[in-house]
Amino acid sequence: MNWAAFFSMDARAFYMWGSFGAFVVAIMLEITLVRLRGKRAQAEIGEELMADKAKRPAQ
Amino acid sequence: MAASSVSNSTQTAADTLRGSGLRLERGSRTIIDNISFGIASGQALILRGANGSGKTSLLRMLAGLTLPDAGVVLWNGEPLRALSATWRSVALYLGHNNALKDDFTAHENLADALSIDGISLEPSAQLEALEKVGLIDRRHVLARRLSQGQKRRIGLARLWLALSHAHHKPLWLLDEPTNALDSEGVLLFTELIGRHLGRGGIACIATHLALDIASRAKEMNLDSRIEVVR
Amino acid sequence: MSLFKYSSPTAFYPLAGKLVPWFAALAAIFAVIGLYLGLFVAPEDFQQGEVYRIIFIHVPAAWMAMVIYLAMAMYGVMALTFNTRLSAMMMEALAPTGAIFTALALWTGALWGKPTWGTYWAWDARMTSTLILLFLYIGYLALINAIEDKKRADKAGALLVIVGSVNVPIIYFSVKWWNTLHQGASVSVTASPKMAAIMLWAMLIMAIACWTYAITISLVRVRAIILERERGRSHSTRVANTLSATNIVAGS
Amino acid sequence: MTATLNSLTQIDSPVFQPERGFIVAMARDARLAARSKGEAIQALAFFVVVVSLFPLAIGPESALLKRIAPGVVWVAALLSVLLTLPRMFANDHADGTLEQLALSVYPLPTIVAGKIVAHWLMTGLPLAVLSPLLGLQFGLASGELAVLCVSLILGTPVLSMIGAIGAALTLGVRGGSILLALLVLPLYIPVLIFGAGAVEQAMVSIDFSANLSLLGAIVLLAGLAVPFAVAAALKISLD
Repeated sequence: MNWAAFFSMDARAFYMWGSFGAFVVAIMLEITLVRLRGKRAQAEIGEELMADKAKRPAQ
Repeated sequence: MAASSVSNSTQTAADTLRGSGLRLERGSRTIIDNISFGIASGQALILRGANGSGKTSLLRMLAGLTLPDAGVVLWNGEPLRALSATWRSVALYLGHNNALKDDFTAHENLADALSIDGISLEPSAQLEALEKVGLIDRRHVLARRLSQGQKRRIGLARLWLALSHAHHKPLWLLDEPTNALDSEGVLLFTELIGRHLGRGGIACIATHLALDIASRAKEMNLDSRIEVVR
Repeated sequence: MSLFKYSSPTAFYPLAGKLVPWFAALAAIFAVIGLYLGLFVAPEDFQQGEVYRIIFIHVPAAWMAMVIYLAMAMYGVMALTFNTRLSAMMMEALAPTGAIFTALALWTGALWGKPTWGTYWAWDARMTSTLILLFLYIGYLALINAIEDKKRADKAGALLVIVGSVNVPIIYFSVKWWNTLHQGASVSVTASPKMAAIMLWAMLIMAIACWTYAITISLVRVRAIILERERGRSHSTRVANTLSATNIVAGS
Repeated sequence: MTATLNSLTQIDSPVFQPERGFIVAMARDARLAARSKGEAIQALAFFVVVVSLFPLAIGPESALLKRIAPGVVWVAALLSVLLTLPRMFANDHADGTLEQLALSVYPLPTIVAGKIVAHWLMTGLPLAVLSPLLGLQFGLASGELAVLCVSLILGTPVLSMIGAIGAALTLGVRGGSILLALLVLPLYIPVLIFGAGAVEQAMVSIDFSANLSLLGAIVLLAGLAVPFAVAAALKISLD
């Protein structure tokens, strides 16, 4: 398996890996952003739960 | 004017307006939290409460403009949602703002409001209504140049005509109807609401004034209700 | 009917959590198989040589752009008719992924066009419709972010997407009409190369990979949206209460 | 005095004449527009100015101007209509009359249809009627000017209808007018393509009737569906 030939994609490496690269970058970016959004939402809800518990210790 | 003998409206079976478990949320704030009430023909529900306590939201909900998040509004046992077509011929809603076009004169605004409600009346009746509320000599003045009290009186003229019209709307939903009215205006309003209830109508009024129709009025303070729940 | 109980956000939240790893695994497996088939097994195209392999991500992305928009329209109909909050949240969860797939379809289409037809942008009917579809996505995202009241934003967005989805076929037809008017029917710019069976398989598997990926991401995003909608709610209606039962604070 | 009260004319219940809502709303908006003529004239002035900018920008040689004429006039018409869309509901929303319209005994779709037609009469139709005059600047022949006018007469109602959906959805939203453009312009594309395309085909003397009939079809379809969509959008915005 001649990796050099594979990556050159008969000299159109830029277009090939430009597309696949953009795809991978977009997917990775979206995954990280969504996870961050989830973490932030959980953190904020967690704080409010704590605040609620603190206000009414004896339930 | 002595209580006129105008009682040409056939006394329909007692209408009832009931709200059960009404709830409204705006974003994360709960505006109306589990409110229930019931009023029948000839009765008025006076909504008290500080600003932002949900008076306007409750009235808009009864008018069918705002959808409750929970609970249901019943007119003679029928849920409001199913009634939406006929509901608009049952309820007359006067909002916090005066619903007047600044580019129309007082008379034109009255005629416009009536035409929207599908009521076609002789101009003479409209003039009579304007005279009754003391706007007859200012009827050609653009609404833009009328004072707040005068604008409010156009609303009273609508109520006056609604009373005398054959298709009398049984339910009045009034949001601060007397604000910016002078004492004479308040007297006029009290007379109109008295006649409306006398004819078996129902009214739901958000106001901070003590209206002397206490005999037929139930009060609900929206503030206390909210405190109670929390 | 047990399924119906999952239409409430609080019941759906833990279910979505359980489904995410499964769909993520499926997406990864299909992606690996699809890429392997596409890049290593599929033969060279006699005309376009190697660069045609961009088709294995360009076509699935274009399909997903359309499928996600139609799925949003379907959720929109449910949001407006059944007034269920969850379907509106699913719409909001799907929209960014749909927009990204549309942008990727345009990007990969341009990069495929340059070596093959000499221009990055050839105003081809399909590509132009995809561009307009991107405008529709951007319109939806702009609308729901401009309206503060979430309830109104949901319903307004649902109505916009329903109106948009009715217009998509009309837009496609008018663009195709316009394209043939100006370029003549002879040049069908993106005539995809003759498809060997293996190529079709590779593209199909990549499409499934994109589809399962989209489900995974929108389930994760909808969970975040459910939590965001719970913030600040008065204690008695705190949905998080039930969520805290699934030790939300522990970040499960 | 009570005598006059009882002699009030008796009208049958409005519910049986839902279509009167169309007339009531249209007459109302027409009278309002007559009171503030400025708005309609502004849109017309904007249309004239924008169209006249292009020869200044591109140069006077008539061959090129003639080629781009349909596109320029049509895009200018699109943008002029776009400018007047927010006003369709915003004024009534601000002074509270929109709620009264929504609570009128007449069904909301008929009232909305009346408002859309009134809006078209105030903006779309004048643009279409004026367009042949502007086409002269671009050296269009009389036949082509006629097609331009007809295509705009057929197309501008759809601009008002789709625009009404956008205006209703963005009612009272901060920065609503730009958002409105973002929502509405993509949906205008088919009308733009068929409208401008008809004039271009007329210029190269190809049969343009197909484009015009497609425009006509869109007007009819939109005419049936759009009032209900706008009514739904208004109910959402007034919630």
